[in-house]
Amino acid sequence: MSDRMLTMSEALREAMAIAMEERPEVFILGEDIGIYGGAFGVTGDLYHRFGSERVRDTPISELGIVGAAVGAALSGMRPIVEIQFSDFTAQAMDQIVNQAAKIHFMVGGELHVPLVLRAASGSGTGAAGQHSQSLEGWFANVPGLKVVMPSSPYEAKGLLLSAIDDPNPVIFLEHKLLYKIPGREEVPEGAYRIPLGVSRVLREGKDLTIVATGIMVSRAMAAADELAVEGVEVTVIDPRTISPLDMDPVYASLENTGRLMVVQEAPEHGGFLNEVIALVATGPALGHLIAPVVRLAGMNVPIPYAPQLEKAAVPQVNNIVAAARSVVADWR
Amino acid sequence: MSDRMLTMSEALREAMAIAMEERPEVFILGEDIGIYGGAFGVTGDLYHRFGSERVRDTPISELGIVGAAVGAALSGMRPIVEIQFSDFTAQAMDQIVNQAAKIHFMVGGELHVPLVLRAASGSGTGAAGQHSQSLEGWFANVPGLKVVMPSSPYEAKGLLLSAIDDPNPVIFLEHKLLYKIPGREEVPEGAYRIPLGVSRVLREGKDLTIVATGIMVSRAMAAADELAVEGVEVTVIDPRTISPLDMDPVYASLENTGRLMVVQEAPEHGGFLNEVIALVATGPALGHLIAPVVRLAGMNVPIPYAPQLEKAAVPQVNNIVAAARSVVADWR
Amino acid sequence: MTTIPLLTGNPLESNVHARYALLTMSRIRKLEEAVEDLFGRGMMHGTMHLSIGQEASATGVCMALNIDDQITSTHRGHGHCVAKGADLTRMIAELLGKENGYCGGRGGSMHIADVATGNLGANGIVGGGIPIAVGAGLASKLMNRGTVAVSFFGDGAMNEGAFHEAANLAAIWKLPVVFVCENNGYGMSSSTELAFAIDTLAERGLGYGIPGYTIDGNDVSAVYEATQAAVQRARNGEGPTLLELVTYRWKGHSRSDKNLYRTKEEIDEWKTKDPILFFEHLLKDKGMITDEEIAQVHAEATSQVIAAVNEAMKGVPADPANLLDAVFKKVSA
Amino acid sequence: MTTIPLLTGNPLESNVHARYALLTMSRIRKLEEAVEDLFGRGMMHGTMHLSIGQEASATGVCMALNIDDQITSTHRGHGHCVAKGADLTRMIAELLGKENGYCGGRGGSMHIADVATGNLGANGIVGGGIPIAVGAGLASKLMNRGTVAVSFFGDGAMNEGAFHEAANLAAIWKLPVVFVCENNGYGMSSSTELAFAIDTLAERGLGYGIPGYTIDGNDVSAVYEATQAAVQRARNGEGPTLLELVTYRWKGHSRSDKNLYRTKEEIDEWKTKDPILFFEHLLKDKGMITDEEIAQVHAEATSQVIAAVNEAMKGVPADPANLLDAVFKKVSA
Ligand SMILES: Cc1ncc(C[n+]2csc(CCOP(=O)(O)OP(=O)(O)O)c2C)c(N)n1
Ligand SMILES: Cc1ncc(C[n+]2csc(CCOP(=O)(O)OP(=O)(O)O)c2C)c(N)n1
Ligand SMILES: [Mg+2]
Ligand SMILES: [Mg+2]
Repeated sequence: MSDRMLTMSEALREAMAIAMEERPEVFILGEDIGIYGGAFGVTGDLYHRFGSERVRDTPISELGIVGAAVGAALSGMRPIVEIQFSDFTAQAMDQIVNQAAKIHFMVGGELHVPLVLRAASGSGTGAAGQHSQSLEGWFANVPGLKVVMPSSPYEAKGLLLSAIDDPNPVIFLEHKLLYKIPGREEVPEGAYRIPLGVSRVLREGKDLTIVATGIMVSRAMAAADELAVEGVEVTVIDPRTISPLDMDPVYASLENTGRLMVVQEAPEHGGFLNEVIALVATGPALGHLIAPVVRLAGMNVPIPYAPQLEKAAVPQVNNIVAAARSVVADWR
Repeated sequence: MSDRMLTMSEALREAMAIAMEERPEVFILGEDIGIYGGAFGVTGDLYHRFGSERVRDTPISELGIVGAAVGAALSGMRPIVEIQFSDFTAQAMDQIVNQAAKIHFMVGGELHVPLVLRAASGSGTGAAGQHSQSLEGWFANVPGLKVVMPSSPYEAKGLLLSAIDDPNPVIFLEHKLLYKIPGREEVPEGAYRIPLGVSRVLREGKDLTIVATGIMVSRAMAAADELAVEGVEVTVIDPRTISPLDMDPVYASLENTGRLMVVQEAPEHGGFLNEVIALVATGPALGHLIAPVVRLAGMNVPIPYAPQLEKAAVPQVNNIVAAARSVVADWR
Repeated sequence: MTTIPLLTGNPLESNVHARYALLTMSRIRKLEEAVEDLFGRGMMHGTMHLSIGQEASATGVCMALNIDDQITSTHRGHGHCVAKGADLTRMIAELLGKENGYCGGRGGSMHIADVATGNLGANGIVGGGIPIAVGAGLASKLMNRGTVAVSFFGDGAMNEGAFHEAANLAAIWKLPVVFVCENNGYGMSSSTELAFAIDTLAERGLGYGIPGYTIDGNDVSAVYEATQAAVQRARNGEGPTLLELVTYRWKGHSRSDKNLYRTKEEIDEWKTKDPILFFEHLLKDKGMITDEEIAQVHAEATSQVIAAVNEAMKGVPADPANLLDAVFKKVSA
Repeated sequence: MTTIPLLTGNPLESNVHARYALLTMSRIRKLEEAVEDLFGRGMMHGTMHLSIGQEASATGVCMALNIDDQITSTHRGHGHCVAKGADLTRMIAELLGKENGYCGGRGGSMHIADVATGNLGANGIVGGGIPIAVGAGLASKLMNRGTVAVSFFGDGAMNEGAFHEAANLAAIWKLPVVFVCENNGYGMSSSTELAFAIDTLAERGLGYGIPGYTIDGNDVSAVYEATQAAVQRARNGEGPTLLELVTYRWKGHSRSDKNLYRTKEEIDEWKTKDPILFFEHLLKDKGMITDEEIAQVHAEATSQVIAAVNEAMKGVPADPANLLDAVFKKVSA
């Protein structure tokens, strides 16, 4: 079955193909998604399979594209927009935030916007400050948007199918380092759906609860492997969707571990995973803490170009290991 | 001296006039800031005093305006951009986030961007979902931006003068309900500067530490007055700038009170004041907490139109009083 | 009755059409006057953008559309909404923040939409509706629906990037879209002379390969004719058209406007070009209507608006209790 | 020496000018080849956008500018940077992530700026530099500097809202700005035929009241002439001009391009229109240069690039230690 160890690109492509076969109202639009196959190769051969109307190449006009998707969604379609780099959502923020997110509410339910916006997110490819951001925090603070951060090919396929089904706008942030790497789990061939708003516990351990998002999930898992050798047992939780956010497994785990670490790539100052900390600190889970919370996040810098700088700017496996080791050692 | 009990509009106008007199490179640009005097009347008569070149009316082109300001700033000017409603920063996000915030860093220091972007923020005027947002969280999570949230006319003038002096891009978010109300403090006539990155302790009390931003500072102060009558003594801290964020007075206060409340208008989920909670929960201040943190924030909804809905959507004085009363009563 | 069914055709096609066009313009005018009054009496929250003086453009455009043709509208959208066939009671109820308002009190004046009449909504964002109309046109094309999407926007909106990107997409994909620019001379205080370096805004179509026409926006029949041709072109798969409808707003931009950027003389001169009076004169010249009938039409409009206000007043104020539930559409639906 | 001082004037004005233009184009070509080589050898991180085939546009434009005239550039910006007078060593050092690179290793290929030569920077955002150039032009006007700001951008960038808003601002304020669209036929995989519904991109100026001209972008002298006229117009306070320079990129869009959207024949045909060879032939026809001199020029370019690479290699790798300090300019400064 190792032929089902797909990359995230392959898994996403399968999800889109299934959705397009299931529903005539699903179509994809974006820059270079046609013959080119997508800036990261995600749409691949879909253009040849579904034609240029449903896999629709656009000019370089992010605001126009997202706006057109909003209008199509209001008119009964289910568009999937691909934005090449999540950084370019900046171009389309009005349509995302002032239109898509709010229309259903503002018009009193008369309309809704079943739209998926997929974008490549995160650093690690040497593309520097304007092509490497982790912007999930912007969208998470906008009521009316759902925000998904798949951490593996398996998750990506199941979550994308749910996102396409959802009658609301969904921001789907794909870490670009995951596109080309086969996952550690088989990806089932047909359709399966992972509900939005359900966290996944990837690993259970009694010493520390790690909540990580996107690419940091695999780094946390790698760190957990290393830590296990030293006898430090770690729980790793992947929220999968940050809006809505499912905290129940975190609370449950903290009852056992008493120690919490959050790990995100986005800049630390004002970053989204503060929400996890806040929910713990404002509720009964606070009483279970036996140590200060550990926060690992991107440095408060634009992502730099040179590889040694770029690596230093965001948490790596060794940073997670070191921080975990010391919080467990220092707080008994 | 009561003629110096200015409104925030007046205080901001004075700051801009002083800066324009001090430096020829300061100029203002924005929609309807000329003869009209600004959507909220902030620029007022500056057009008549400084002329149409330095108080420059623009077409409705937020992205173009902010971009032009970036280019002018790179060329030795100190532009002040007025965006009528902070919601329309969505139109200009690329220039704010991908350009202004990052240029100094990305070009290795060759250039810098001394730019102030002023925008009317927040709800309370019945303007509904697209004219009432509190978007500080977006900017706070972008390294390279400073973010100011004045809570009174006095603060506004001194902070704006510092923002104009600053060689970096500053996002200056003015709550629209403050524009027309005279402050509780005299505004000195000449130039004075309040440094960016220094919190202000407005009131000291032993029972509870409240950190509030923008319009919530005055609500917290009003709540503190009410609570004082009941014998509940509250410290109120206004960070004034959320990037950079000065936490020292918060930590100091928590040593006495052991109880923390944060109050913001922005939607709760992923909102900026989570940063304050996170900094407390990740450090030694956690040890001083004797109660779960209380978080009061906007509901996770777009700001609604009808007055009764709009009020319900964001914290009011009575909500602060009630929450303070119970955290003090319940955790002794 | 505070709704009337949409009638299509040239306002001069028959006496029935003429009466319909006049009634529609009158209903818009009376509604706007009622809104101003409610606002003045402190019964309405927020702000308001009145379209008094611009009734012919909304009416003429919508008479060229079928009920399932779609529109996107603007902050100055009451007229478009009425002309497309909305219920005046639900409109006013919305302004009063009532449960039975179009938006259940959640949107107010700038966010009224009406699925039944193809109205995809007003918009508080200048230019915000333009790409949305293009998307509606794209949906029509993808699904072979034969419907057209019309985007109303102001002169000011034309300088937003949203216009640009939307116009180009519609042009290259030959979408069934009509771009209707209501050029009332000002974007808030900013005159078209200062905001553009071209003679007519219709010229802006040139840069996209979109034919553009400048029309007297106060002549409801001329507006209809131009729109009808554009709609036909769109339905034929020949792509979008840009219509510049030259008109004027009599009132300030919004409640806080002191009209410092324009003269009283200019306003007065435009009042002599009242689209309603102009149409009445035209009809009388053609012997299509009598003074008595005209008075009747206005009386009917007035009574509809009064009925709508009275009915709306009885509505239940919107309830904060269910706000959180209203943010997302339920997944099951 | 890996810099040469900027020379202005028509490439055909004198033998010195001719030699300078040829040398500049050759330096660009050799630099790009070196970049491709470094990339291929795994010594360079990230991606690269090569301007091979487009050397005449960068060179011809910059020969119409003074050192204090400003430019904004693009992701495909090495040529502009070289033509405006940048130091090849610091450019390559940047690509190698060295402290002595233009950006101290923080920006890489897409963010090189050079204050000394008026280069406000490459840009990773398509269209991002266009409004910035308008702001530079505004600063020039406000301060009466007499300088001009040139914005380089691609055909693809013209469909971004940023172009639209910037163009209109420059037009209404009559700013000293020149919009230089390097139309190489494609925005990544998207051909101008598919992305535009107009015949020439210069027509897009019409909608703003900006004169537009379509020029052979592979003819360095024609590029100079057109730019010179536009610069003159700008300096005279007559406002902006749009120049469409028709050219072609020989290489893929970036490292990951498989060229599926265009044919080998098309690429080969454009290679016969090599701007460097074209210029050499022209000069030889005019008797302004000999084969030997041509070989000399290329040898000089090659040796400069080799020297730059060697020098850059010796640089110290950028140090993560001070990253946090580099985000804000110090307030005291
Ligand atoms: C993106 C954006 N910028 C600014 C505003 C503030 N604003 C509201 S209406 C308006 C003027 C619009 O002018 P125009 O498009 O000509 O329409 P009109 O009001 O004349 O009908 C402005 C500037 C806004 N709502 N949205
Ligand atoms: C806002 C934005 N959208 C998309 C991209 C991805 N992208 C980079 S270059 C490019 C093509 C640009 O085409 P053009 O402007 O013609 O310049 P060329 O590459 O042909 O020189 C694209 C789509 C980007 N960098 N920025
Ligand atoms: Mg107007
Ligand atoms: Mg191109």
